[in-house]
Amino acid sequence: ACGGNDNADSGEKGSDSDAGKSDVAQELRVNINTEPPSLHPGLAKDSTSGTVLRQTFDGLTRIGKDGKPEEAAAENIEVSEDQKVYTFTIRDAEWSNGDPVTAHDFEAAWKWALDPNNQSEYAYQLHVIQGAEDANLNGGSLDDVGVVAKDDKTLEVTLANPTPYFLELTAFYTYLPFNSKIAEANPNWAHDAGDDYTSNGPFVMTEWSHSDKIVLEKNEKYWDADTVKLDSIEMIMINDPNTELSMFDNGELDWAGAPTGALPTDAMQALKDAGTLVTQSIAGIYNYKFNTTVEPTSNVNIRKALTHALNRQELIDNILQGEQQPAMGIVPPSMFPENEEGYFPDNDVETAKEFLQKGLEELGYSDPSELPAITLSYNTSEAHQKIAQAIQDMWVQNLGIEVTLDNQEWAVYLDKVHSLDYQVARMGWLGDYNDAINFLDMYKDANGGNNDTGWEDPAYQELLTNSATEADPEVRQQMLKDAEAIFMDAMPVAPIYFYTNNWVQDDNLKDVIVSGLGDAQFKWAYFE
Amino acid sequence: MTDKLLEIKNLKQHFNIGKPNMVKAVDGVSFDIYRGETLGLVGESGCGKSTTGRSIIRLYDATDGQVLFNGEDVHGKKSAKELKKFNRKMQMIFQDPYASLNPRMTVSDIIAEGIDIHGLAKDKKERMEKVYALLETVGLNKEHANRYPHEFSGGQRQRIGIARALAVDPDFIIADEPISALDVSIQAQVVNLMKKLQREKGLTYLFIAHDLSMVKYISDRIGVMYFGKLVELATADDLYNNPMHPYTQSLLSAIPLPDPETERTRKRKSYDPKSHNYGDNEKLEMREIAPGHFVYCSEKEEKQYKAQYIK
Amino acid sequence: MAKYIGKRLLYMILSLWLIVTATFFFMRIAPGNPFTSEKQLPPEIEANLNAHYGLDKPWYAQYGDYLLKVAKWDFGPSFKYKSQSVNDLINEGFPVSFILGLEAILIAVAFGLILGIIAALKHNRWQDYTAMIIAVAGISVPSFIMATFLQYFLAIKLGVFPVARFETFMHTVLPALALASTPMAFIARLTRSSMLEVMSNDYIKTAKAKGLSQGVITVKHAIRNALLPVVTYMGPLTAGILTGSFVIEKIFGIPGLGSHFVTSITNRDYTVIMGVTVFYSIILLASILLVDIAYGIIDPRIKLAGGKKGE
Amino acid sequence: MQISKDKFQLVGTKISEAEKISKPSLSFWKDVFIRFRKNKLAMFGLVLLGVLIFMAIFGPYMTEYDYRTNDLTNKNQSPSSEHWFGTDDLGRDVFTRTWEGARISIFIGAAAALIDLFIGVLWGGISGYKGGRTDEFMMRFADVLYGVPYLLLVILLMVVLGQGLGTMILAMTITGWINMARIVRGQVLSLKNQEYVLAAKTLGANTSRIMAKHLIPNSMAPILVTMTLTIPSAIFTEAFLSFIGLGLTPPLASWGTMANDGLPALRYYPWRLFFPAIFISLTIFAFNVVGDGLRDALDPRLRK
Amino acid sequence: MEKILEVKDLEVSFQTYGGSVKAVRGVSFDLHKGETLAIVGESGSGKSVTSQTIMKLIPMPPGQITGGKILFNGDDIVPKTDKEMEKIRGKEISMIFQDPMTSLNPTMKIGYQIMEGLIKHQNMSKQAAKQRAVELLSLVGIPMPEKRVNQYPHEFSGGMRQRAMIAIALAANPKLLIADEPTTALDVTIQAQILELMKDLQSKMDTSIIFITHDLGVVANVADRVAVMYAGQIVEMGTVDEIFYDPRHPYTWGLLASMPSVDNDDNQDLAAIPGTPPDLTNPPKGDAFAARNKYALAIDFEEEPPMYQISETHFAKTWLLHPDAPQVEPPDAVKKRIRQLSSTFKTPVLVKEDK
Ligand SMILES: Nc1ncnc2c1ncn2[C@@H]1O[C@H](COP(=O)(O)OP(=O)(O)OP(=O)(O)O)[C@@H](O)[C@H]1O
Ligand SMILES: Nc1ncnc2c1ncn2[C@@H]1O[C@H](COP(=O)(O)OP(=O)(O)OP(=O)(O)O)[C@@H](O)[C@H]1O
Ligand SMILES: [Mg+2]
Ligand SMILES: [Mg+2]
Repeated sequence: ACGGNDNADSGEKGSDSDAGKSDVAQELRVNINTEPPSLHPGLAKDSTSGTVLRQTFDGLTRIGKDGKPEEAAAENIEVSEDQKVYTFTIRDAEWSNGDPVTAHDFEAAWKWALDPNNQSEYAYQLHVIQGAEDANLNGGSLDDVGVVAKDDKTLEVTLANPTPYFLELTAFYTYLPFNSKIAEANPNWAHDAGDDYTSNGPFVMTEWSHSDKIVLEKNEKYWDADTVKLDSIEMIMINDPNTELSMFDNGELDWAGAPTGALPTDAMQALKDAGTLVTQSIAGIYNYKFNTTVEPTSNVNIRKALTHALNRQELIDNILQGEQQPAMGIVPPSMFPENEEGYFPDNDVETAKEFLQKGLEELGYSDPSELPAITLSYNTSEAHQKIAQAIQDMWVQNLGIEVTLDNQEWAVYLDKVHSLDYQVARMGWLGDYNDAINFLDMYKDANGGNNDTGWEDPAYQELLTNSATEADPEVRQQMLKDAEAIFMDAMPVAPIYFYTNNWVQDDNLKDVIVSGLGDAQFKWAYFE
Repeated sequence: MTDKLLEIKNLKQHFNIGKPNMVKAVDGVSFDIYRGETLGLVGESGCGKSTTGRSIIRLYDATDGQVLFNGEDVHGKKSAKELKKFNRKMQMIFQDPYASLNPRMTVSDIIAEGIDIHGLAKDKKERMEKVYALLETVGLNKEHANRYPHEFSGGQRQRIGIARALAVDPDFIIADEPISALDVSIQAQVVNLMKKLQREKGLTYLFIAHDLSMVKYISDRIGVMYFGKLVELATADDLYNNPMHPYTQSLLSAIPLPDPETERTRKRKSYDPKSHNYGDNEKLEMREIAPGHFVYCSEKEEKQYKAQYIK
Repeated sequence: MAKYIGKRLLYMILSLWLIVTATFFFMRIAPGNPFTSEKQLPPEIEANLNAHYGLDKPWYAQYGDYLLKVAKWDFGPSFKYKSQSVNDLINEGFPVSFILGLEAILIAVAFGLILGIIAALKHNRWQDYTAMIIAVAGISVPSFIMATFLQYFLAIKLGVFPVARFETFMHTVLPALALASTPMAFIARLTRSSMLEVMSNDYIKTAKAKGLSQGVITVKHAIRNALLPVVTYMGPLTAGILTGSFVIEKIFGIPGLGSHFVTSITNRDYTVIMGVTVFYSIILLASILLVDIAYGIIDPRIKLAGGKKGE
Repeated sequence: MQISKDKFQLVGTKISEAEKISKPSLSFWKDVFIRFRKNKLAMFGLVLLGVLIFMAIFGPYMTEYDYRTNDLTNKNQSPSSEHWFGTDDLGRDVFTRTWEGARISIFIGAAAALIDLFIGVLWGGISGYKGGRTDEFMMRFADVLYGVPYLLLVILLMVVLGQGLGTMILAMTITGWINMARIVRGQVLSLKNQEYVLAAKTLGANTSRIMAKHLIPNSMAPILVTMTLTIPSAIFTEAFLSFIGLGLTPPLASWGTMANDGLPALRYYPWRLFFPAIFISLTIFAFNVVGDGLRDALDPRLRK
Repeated sequence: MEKILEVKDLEVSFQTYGGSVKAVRGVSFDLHKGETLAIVGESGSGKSVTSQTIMKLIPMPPGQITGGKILFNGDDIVPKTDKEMEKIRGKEISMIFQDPMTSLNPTMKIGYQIMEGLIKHQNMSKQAAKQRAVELLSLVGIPMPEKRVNQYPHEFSGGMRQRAMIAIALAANPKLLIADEPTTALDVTIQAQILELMKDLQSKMDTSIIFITHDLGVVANVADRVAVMYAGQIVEMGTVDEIFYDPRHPYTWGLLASMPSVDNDDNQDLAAIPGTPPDLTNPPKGDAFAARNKYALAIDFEEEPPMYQISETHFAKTWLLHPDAPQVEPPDAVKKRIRQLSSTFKTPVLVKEDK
């Protein structure tokens, strides 16, 4: 906001809200790409909605500056011996309309999400709670769900299994509370900004003009209001990276790029040269899934050949240009630090050729040229297309095989991939919480929802099943590590790279916290 | 001359039906045309002559009435083949020469259109020969074949239209003021030609024109129209010698003569439809006041006309 | 006229029904559903959702329900945007697109006509060539490239206009220009060619003979007769532009209706797809009807009833 | 002035004399061709088109590069003696790709224009000429097709028919002809009551003849304009279809897809947009001046 | 008498791909105030082109005035621009076009087409102009003019359109009225009415009229003087009596002879002039009419005849008037007309060309 161009009107606003502070306008303008599909914590299921909710609501915990969950709406948290019962003491705090925030609000919000009548697509995030899955999916009673407000200030949560990442989950938007009084009176309370849209976070939403912008203002009733320095946040919805960057350059935005928006790839080089690009790893992976039920990708050696023949670093340096990390494992290094190195060297063409030879022999071909063309599928997007072209070229050049590209519209693509109607398909995965299970769980069952490869392995399944009940974090970590090793040996997916967030920001903007999962928080942000 | 080629029975053609600006362009006209004759049609401009012609050739769907051509109803449903046959038999020369010529076709293509449609020429050469012959017939020369309509003078355009109609060897031609745009010497050429064709091929004409001396010259019988109605019908000579209806009389009195002296001194008769003083329930219809001489009148007038009629 | 419009309205409803039906079934045949996502939902939740939105009912029941609701102008809730109904989406997006579209249409028509007219009047002179080059640029540079260009040069380089968003009039200039460029060029080309045609007609000569100036002749006599193709083109164009353009809205961050046409389909947001389709189709059909009515006004020779000769 | 007396003999008419002068008969098209040839700008357009087509055929072989091999370390090079038009974001030679793309784009443009022309003229012509219920039916059909969301149609086509040139052309023309049909219909409506059409009718001309000889030639001006406008829209529709996976599969290039890819790079690597865009414009320009020339040549009333 | 118009050696040609059509080849005549000059002649002989050139309305290109002068009130209008012509057209000179259908704007109401000139040149208000338009329509004999002003040309019959054209031209109260076959589509009664109307205007406003027609009866009625054109040239010119009672040019003879009269014998062919008019891209050497001329002399095929003067007002362009030429008998139909006119010179005089 200090770009100089727009001090005229922001100056006066700054002064009437808090005359004592420095005269820098504390008004943040960011782009959130699109209209958030829902700003109801129980209905939200996407990062845009999450970005808004994270600023307006306070969960039991909040991911702090150091990336660890810290107490937020809860002022005290006690965990039972078996790590299955959590008792939260709710802080004295108020909703933006003055109602007190109580443990009942949490209980109500969680149970609302679990109630099958309420179409919460993300309710499964709550399934770690005892009885939750049952109530949500199998007709169990909501009364049996392990969430009880003992009194206004005490919330007792019983989990199905020890869940080492549970406190992180309580910072996730599905775990946010809502003002149960209002929600009861008006089921559509979250449809618009207004009196009924009460929140308990650092900011309150004062304007929501659909598909255009959202305006948040500092919540004076927030328990930690002293920490909050921004007076307002204007979140506009521009779904074009070039426009976003242009507006930033023009001083019309204070932030361009991830996590709320995106940067155009063609600008990366220039931004890097200018030294303004900020890069931060996040827990997410871009990989190519193999369909293990059809030839030739059913052959593990072919899969390995394809995986080894990639020059990830070159791809990153020249195409992605966002300082991504080459992925030679499936779990991000933030969870498995060993994965900085991974299971095999990048760009190992020699080994790849050996694998290919072995694979070809097993399939009964004598020469790579005899191998039927491999179809590489991706969904409509410039970035995916570029990567696919580069990888196509690598496979062609390094292995001498034919590769054809197949581009599909998103929904059609998902349909194809989910029904194993492909050979090689790109797919990304972003962690919802900071735990390796996030990246391993989906490959447990061949017909599990997000497996898409047709691969399963009893040893792998057993490790994952046991890890769920393992209370010792060290042991559990090892189990997951072992599972990953099994996975990497079978290689039903070719990991390509771990995501990073790239952005540029106003020089004077400080303390915007972007977590390891790529979530932005403006609670602490301010302009110098 | 008893062979009826065309019978028109109570033909009506109204425009803009149901609207305030409805026009009864033709309002119940009946007459016959015999094979091989020329029926002249004269009348005040705007009285419905062209419309009559166009209804006869099916360019308009008649509002009411019948047109029988060779005993067949022209307006009845027809197959494409029948229609094509019919179109070869009956042709029209349009009043407005320029508008009726496609600006994007050369004269040879315009004239040859009928030849092409009906396959009247074996090959290109024969087709062009026919075109040249037709051009000559109407007093144009070969050189004109490759030009476009806009490059011609008004009279030349009219001749192109005539050549086009003649190209298909029709039995019956509706000639809507075919010569009014021509200079007299060409008029003479065209009229001579029409007569010659009539003699040689037994053509029948409905000849719409204003030039009464020419109409008289070419026609066997003449019909006089006034305001959508036929008011008098008689043989050419009879009509000139015994014009009965006051409108006919006024027409005849107005024929300009190519003689400056008589023109300076002549007296014209004017016609006022109110002069009839028809009563409310007088029945007006075509009545035969002498053999073959019909006048549109009331009973009272009929007697009067009969009395006036000079043998 | 009233009868004609009444008849057309009936046809409109019929067309609308066909569009709704086709879209409804096409949409359902297309792979994917509103709940398809990268992170697949547990099947139980999906079943729950389907039940909630009535997607578990047999297709004919869904179809019937939908038709009933459309008849009541209730398009239902959006699957994706939980806080808005489809009616809300349209009510909020359309005014924005409409303003922008109107501006674009005005620009396109005004400049297109002027360019076309100048080009025709100065046929084969430098003005003609200049207009041609502008038009070719407009045609060969599609709106999204034009938008990026305008944004880059006028907003970023020169800073004359804001980069994006929809707030003040200044914000609307660039998107409106980008939207207008192709139609403008198209209109210019159409106008030029039909003006050339018209200017070679005789009645232009008549107008000149009255001593009217070139300007008056152009405006009063020529344009109207040259307008037919432009008006034809305006029909679908109006519908397209007024309901917004996906790319332009994306590039300029405009909260219009246009983006819903594309995103609803990629989201398989059934109700939105249907809602915007119905809305768009109504505007489309209405503007086509207007075009047909305009035909009759522009050229009185065109009969609205579209058929019957001579009526 | 002295003239010998015997010149004043009476000799009378010599009709045959007048006839010698006729010139060889030219067909309409020959006539059009002659008129066209005299139009310098149109001839220039034709030559330009020829050059473009020549380059489309031979251009890709003029360099040592091919259109598909990546050279990531040489990405986004500006034009130089190495790479005449620079390189793209995968290090491919833009010159080679431009002419490779020309093949597709010119083909697609011409094919779509011709198909639209054919269907549109037929549909619009019949609809306008027949009028009444036929017109109503045909035009409402077009409306319905136009009303159904295009993207949805395309997705379905892709799902049902799969990717391929045929599908792409189908997708491109499935609604493309409607504009042409509307324009033609409008013209026909205003022309069909012209006297010369009536005259042809009385000669027994059937619908197809009236259409072919009278209505269409006299609607040529807007038809040609619409047709020259179909070409750019086809070129960009192809790019859109390719983008959503129905058209070309990368690394194949077309001008449209190259422009699409180059657009976001406008601020950084403008040549990636500039070259395909300029050739699209040149092609459109060529088609337009040829179209104009043809239009003028087809209108006998306009003379230089 | 004051000369309002002098046309001197006018030459007009059209560039076509088939060559240049020399439509007018050296036409000279003049016109006095209040006088009516009738132009008759072969169709295609350049009557319309000549008259349109006077208003500079021939399409340029392809048309081109290749030579000559047109003095209107002593002012040459050949070099005038379109802008300057606007002040003359529709005000000083107005014109009735030959082809009424295409000369009326099909998409404009008849009434408005009449009003336009009134509003422009006579500064009338819309209402006044409309009223005047109704008046004019009824003057030219169109019934129910109040209704007709609101109709479009295609709703008029041919004759009614022509009358609308006349109304447009008369609206201007011009000093010079060019009427190009104004009554061809009219029945004789209406024609008579129109001719009266024009004479009326003439006597009131002292208007001069150029009247192009094929109808010699009409010529006899309206003309003071007559010019006969053939193949782009005036071949004979004289007072109406001179042309009708003492024609000298064989083409004029042909014209007069080919008319039917009411008491003609219907079974005899009309005396047409045989052959076709010459091709003006390539006008024949000598006399253009020679090839069709029964009375052609050998020299006619070699040398263009000069203009001879027969009386103060009577000119003819034929070798037959040369002293060496043989005496020929005009056709019977013409012989019947011939009278001795008092003003005739004893022998024709060769007109010196002033070059
Ligand atoms: N635009 C043009 N292009 C070429 N030739 C033309 C053009 N306009 C007229 N002509 C030619 O000029 C000659 C004179 O034509 P004009 O219209 O003056 O004849 P006219 O005497 O008025 O005949 P009519 O009595 O038939 O109207 C004709 O031979 C005609 O073909
Ligand atoms: N398409 C039409 N719509 C409305 N009225 C029409 C139409 N065509 C002709 N009329 C009217 O019908 C009447 C008769 O017209 P028609 O053309 O038959 O006259 P006409 O006898 O041929 O006259 P003319 O000798 O002047 O050509 C006129 O009053 C005319 O205004
Ligand atoms: Mg008529
Ligand atoms: Mg003329």
